[in-house]
Amino acid sequence: MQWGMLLMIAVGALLIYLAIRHKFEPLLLLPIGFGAILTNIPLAGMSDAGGMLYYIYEVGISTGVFPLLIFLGVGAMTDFSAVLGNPKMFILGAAAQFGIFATLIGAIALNWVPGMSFTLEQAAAIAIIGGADGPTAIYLSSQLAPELLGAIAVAAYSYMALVPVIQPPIMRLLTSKAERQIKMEQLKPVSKKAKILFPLMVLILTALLLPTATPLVGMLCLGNLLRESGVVERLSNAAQNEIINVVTIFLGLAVGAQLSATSFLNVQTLGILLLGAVAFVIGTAAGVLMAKLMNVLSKDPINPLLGAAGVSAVPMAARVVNKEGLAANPQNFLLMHAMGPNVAGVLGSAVAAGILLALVG
Amino acid sequence: MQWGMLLMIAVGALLIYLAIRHKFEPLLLLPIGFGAILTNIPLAGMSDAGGMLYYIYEVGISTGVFPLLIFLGVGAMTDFSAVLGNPKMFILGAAAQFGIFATLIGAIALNWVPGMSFTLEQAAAIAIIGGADGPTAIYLSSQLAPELLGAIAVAAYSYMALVPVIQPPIMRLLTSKAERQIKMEQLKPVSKKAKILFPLMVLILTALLLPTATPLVGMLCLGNLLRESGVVERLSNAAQNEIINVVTIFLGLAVGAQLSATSFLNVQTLGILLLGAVAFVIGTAAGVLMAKLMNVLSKDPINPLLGAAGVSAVPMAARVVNKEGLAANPQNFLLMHAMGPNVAGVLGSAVAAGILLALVG
Amino acid sequence: MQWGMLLMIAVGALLIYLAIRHKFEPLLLLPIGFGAILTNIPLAGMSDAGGMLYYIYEVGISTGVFPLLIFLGVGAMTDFSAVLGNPKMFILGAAAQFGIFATLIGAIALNWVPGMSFTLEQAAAIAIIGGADGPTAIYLSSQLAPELLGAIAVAAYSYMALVPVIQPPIMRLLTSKAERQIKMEQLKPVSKKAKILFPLMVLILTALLLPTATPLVGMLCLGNLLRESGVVERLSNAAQNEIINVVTIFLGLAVGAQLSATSFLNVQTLGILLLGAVAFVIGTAAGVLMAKLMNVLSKDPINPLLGAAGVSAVPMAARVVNKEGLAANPQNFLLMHAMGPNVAGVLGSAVAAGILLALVG
Amino acid sequence: MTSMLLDAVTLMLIGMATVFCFLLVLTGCVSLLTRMAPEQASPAKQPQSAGNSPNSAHMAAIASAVAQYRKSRHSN
Amino acid sequence: MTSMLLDAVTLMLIGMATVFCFLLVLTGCVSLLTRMAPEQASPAKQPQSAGNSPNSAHMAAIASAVAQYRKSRHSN
Amino acid sequence: MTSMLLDAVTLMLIGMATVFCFLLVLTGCVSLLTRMAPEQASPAKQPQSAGNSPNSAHMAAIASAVAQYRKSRHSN
Ligand code: NA
Ligand code: NA
Ligand code: NA
Repeated sequence: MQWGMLLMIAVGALLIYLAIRHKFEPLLLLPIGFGAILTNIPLAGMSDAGGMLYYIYEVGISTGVFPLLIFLGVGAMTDFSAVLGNPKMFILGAAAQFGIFATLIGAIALNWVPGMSFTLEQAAAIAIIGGADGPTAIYLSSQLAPELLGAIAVAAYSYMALVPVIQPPIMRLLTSKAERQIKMEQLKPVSKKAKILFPLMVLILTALLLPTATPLVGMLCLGNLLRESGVVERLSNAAQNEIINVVTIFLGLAVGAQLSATSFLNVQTLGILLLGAVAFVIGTAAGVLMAKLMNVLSKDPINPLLGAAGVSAVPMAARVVNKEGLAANPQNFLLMHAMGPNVAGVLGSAVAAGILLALVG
Repeated sequence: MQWGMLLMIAVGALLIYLAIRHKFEPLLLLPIGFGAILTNIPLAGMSDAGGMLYYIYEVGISTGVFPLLIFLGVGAMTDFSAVLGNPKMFILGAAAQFGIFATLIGAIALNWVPGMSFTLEQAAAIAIIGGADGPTAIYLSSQLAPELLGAIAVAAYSYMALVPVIQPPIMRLLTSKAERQIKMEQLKPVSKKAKILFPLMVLILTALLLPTATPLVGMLCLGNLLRESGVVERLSNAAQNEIINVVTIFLGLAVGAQLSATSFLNVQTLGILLLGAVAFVIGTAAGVLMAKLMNVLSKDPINPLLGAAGVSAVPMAARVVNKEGLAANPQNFLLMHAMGPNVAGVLGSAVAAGILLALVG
Repeated sequence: MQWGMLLMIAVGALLIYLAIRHKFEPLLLLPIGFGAILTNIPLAGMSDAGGMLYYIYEVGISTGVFPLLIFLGVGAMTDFSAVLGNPKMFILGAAAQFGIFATLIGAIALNWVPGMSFTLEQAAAIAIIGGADGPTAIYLSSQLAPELLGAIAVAAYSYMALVPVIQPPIMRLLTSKAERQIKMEQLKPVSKKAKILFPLMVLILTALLLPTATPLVGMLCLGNLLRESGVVERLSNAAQNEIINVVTIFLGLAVGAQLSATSFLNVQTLGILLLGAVAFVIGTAAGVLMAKLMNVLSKDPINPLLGAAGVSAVPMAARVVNKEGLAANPQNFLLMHAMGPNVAGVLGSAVAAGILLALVG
Repeated sequence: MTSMLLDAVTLMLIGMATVFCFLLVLTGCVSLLTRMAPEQASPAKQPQSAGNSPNSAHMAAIASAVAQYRKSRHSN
Repeated sequence: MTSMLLDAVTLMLIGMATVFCFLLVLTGCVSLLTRMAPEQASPAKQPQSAGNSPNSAHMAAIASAVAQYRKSRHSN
Repeated sequence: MTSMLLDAVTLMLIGMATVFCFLLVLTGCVSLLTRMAPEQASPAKQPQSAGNSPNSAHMAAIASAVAQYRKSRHSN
């Protein structure tokens, strides 16, 4: 037991090291790592009933409120112009979600491995790592498999930080240099009215097609409406700053507090880490292949690299796409175009989470 | 049922439209409208036990904490110099509260209409719309008639936004052009010491005369003391920004979540909307008539238009007064003078709420 | 009863007067004084079950969360360079804690006085006043003796404000002019890496040596790590501004709400005020004497005035040291050197609180 | 029904009486207060009014810092 | 075990179908939306993009206010 | 009563011992730490300290404003 705790403190320290030294998603991994250390200090009891981390978890995570507030802030920080100016990009954001559902099958298949055992709920919570979106992953696992929350959050944020390592080989493997050199047409400008109506349209579609995705999608849309409406700047700023910053500290601590030795040091965690990597790889590949297909079918040329941005991991994946585009042709700036599938991927994985909640939850 | 929900979603969308397009109190009506949409999405369950809107309502509205925090922020944002420099303006802030109590009688009288039925608690909660002060209305109806909270809040904020439409005809009807041209004397400058002692004096008076108004008045006074003391700028800024902005988002959502079909789509709501308009009209008229009376009795001339600012609706009513004054005489700037009855009206309706809590609650 | 309430309202007004007029720790004493007034208004019921102050107390004080969040902010605002550049200063921060433990004996000894009666828990909570650190005192008394919380907090903050009055006579009594003129060597510069590793090192030491101090020390270290890591400026700013400002308002109000007539107007409060003064005096003397001893033993000269800064009371005590140093020699700037024992004293009293929690709680 | 209406009328009478009483007493107290703590010389007023709107004070401080800094730079 | 795998495969099929369906409908709606609310003349765009970064908008507003104020003062 | 006093004295002894022990160990560890991670070249230091303490930057701006203001006032 003591050894387990010591090991978990080392894991926490490792996360902090990666956050500070290698800038691995520091906003989340630093508080998560610190929470992991705090929760594993024997006799300190910070995660026991009456301890501070216990209260934070009960108030913010088991109710699902903290990830939803992060989504509110993300909505207020997200500019959907890139995808509104080229709506076909939504399809790339859809394709990359294949990483989620393929991983779901993988998690169930892992049950054949002796010692591994995942329920359908757990498999769904693990699979959402493929959505490459932290708050979605935390929200879904708090609802479906809270016992895996710590490992899933750590895997999700770690792989998001590793996107510049994971994605490029797959992108190069699946594309020719000629394809990577394809230049995109200028994005269409988007009117203010369209930007205001967009979050409301998404909300209505969600209500009609997938009501269980309403909490996540709804908060995202509210944040975006606060931003784009132009009449509530105070509230938009509060969502982008005060709310998201404060909640991030508490969310990170409370997620870290789930990294107890008993819940993390087991073979399931290995499975989660493995499946998370698989999810990112498959999602990336699915996005790229879909972009290739669209390039064939569409009359406007589409650079297949853009598909990789569909996994979300905003804005890292878009930057990776840009970098690979520049490597193929120093004049080929893809950043703004890649923001399209990138933000579409956020919506895509929120939709996928809604489906999993509806069918598995 | 489904039709009711659809209609309520349309109501929510209308509120958002009014907020964005016509700038109808957007800080509140946008979140309220969004909350109304969220709560009426079938199967989303955001207002059911365990849903996010449910938690926000329980934590912030049914405890009364959110409106009190808004009052803290309002206090920190309010400069009482205008009324301290001309204390007679308090009397106008008192007179305009007649709108509240006349509406209370009106609500009870509406019980004669077949299908309408208001208890005394409900009548009091509706009447407070005449106070033209959002947080006061929300606080009082959360304590006296939570089942009417949504409709009352919507009516209160809508009519506050409509002040430039509602008030001018009444003001012109009750005053002659000569009266509207009356110029006010320069306001007396107010010392820093007086500004600091004022909130404490109000608090002591409240404690002596009307202890049930302590929560509302106390938070207003605390906010104002933070502001005027000059030694806790950090806290004053927190009250004016972080606290009020964050609470406004949550308050709006939770109030919107009360706009369910069953509680809004009934004949009572029609009654509330009717009574709210009546309350604003009577409050305005009472303020103007009192100002006329004071003009006769007092040796310093008083422009009767100022009475209309006594309903509060800060700062809209003061601007309306200014505009009407300028219409009568392009050199007659009444804005600073109108801020006096305007902020006095905030105190006046908080006092009225205390009375209703004491006698009806 | 009524008279007691009136007297407590006068106490609240006195605290507000001291805060505004004499700048006695206004950030805390102003809200505490206001809370004291609010809670003693008869029939207002703001501290009764269902009242706002009741909710704030239950959520933030009895859980211990608010003082811990203040510590998070304090950590994010504290620059430990001064003590890292001259680690011997930690010893002064240790010596000054003698004020705490001597006062503990004093509190028990006071039981001989007829009418005085303190349990060991109460004595420990009173003694921590000698730590000269507000959140530590509030945290410990919320855990050990919540019935004394109001008086202890008032005493702690009042004496912290009185540090420029209490400390100089003791400092001059125990040092010669020659000693006060001693100049300190330039502080060693501290690397960024050392600043980042320091909070983690403190946390590990706490985990090994004194786990019950983990909550307080842990939050301080987290705040400091957010600050020094340089990768999460958003979170560091949130801890230093939004979180600490908002929590300070609520903490002050809830502490003030504990100042009811029955719990404050008794002979115990007199004992607490007396013991608090004793604690500050003994702590100051112990610090100065330890600095004199170190000056004898160490090869580098140490100005004994620095010992007085070991009680913490950041940054007041360090300023007092600087002033006394300048009085002895107008070229002797001790401020930066005094920040060393000053911040060491914060750690020292958090450690002392951990010991008291472990042995008495 | 009629009794409720009577209640409502009573409420109105007590309510308006209390509101007026409260604000009239406040009027008197404020008059007293402003007479006992009158505004002094004008130079004291400037910093105070700035102090009331802290953000503008902030902006002003920074603006003046920038201005002074530039001035000092040019003069060197 | 095999039944769970079947469940998972079914989930995948339904899931991907729904995701695609949702985002395809959205693609159509957005196309319609941008066609019905097209971006107008360019001058309208400037203030809007400023509105997105509220702080800079703030600064700009203050700066322009100061500028206007000075102008009006000098012209009088 | 006497037994409580004994408890209190014991608490004092254990307490001061622990506090000193803790902070002495910390002193040693920090000495080790600063020796193992010494401060390097000076140019690296400037931007870091500024970036880390945003308020102090603020304060510095204000302080300098005040200082400049006073200077300018005295010189006039
Ligand atoms: Na995604
Ligand atoms: Na009013
Ligand atoms: Na201390």
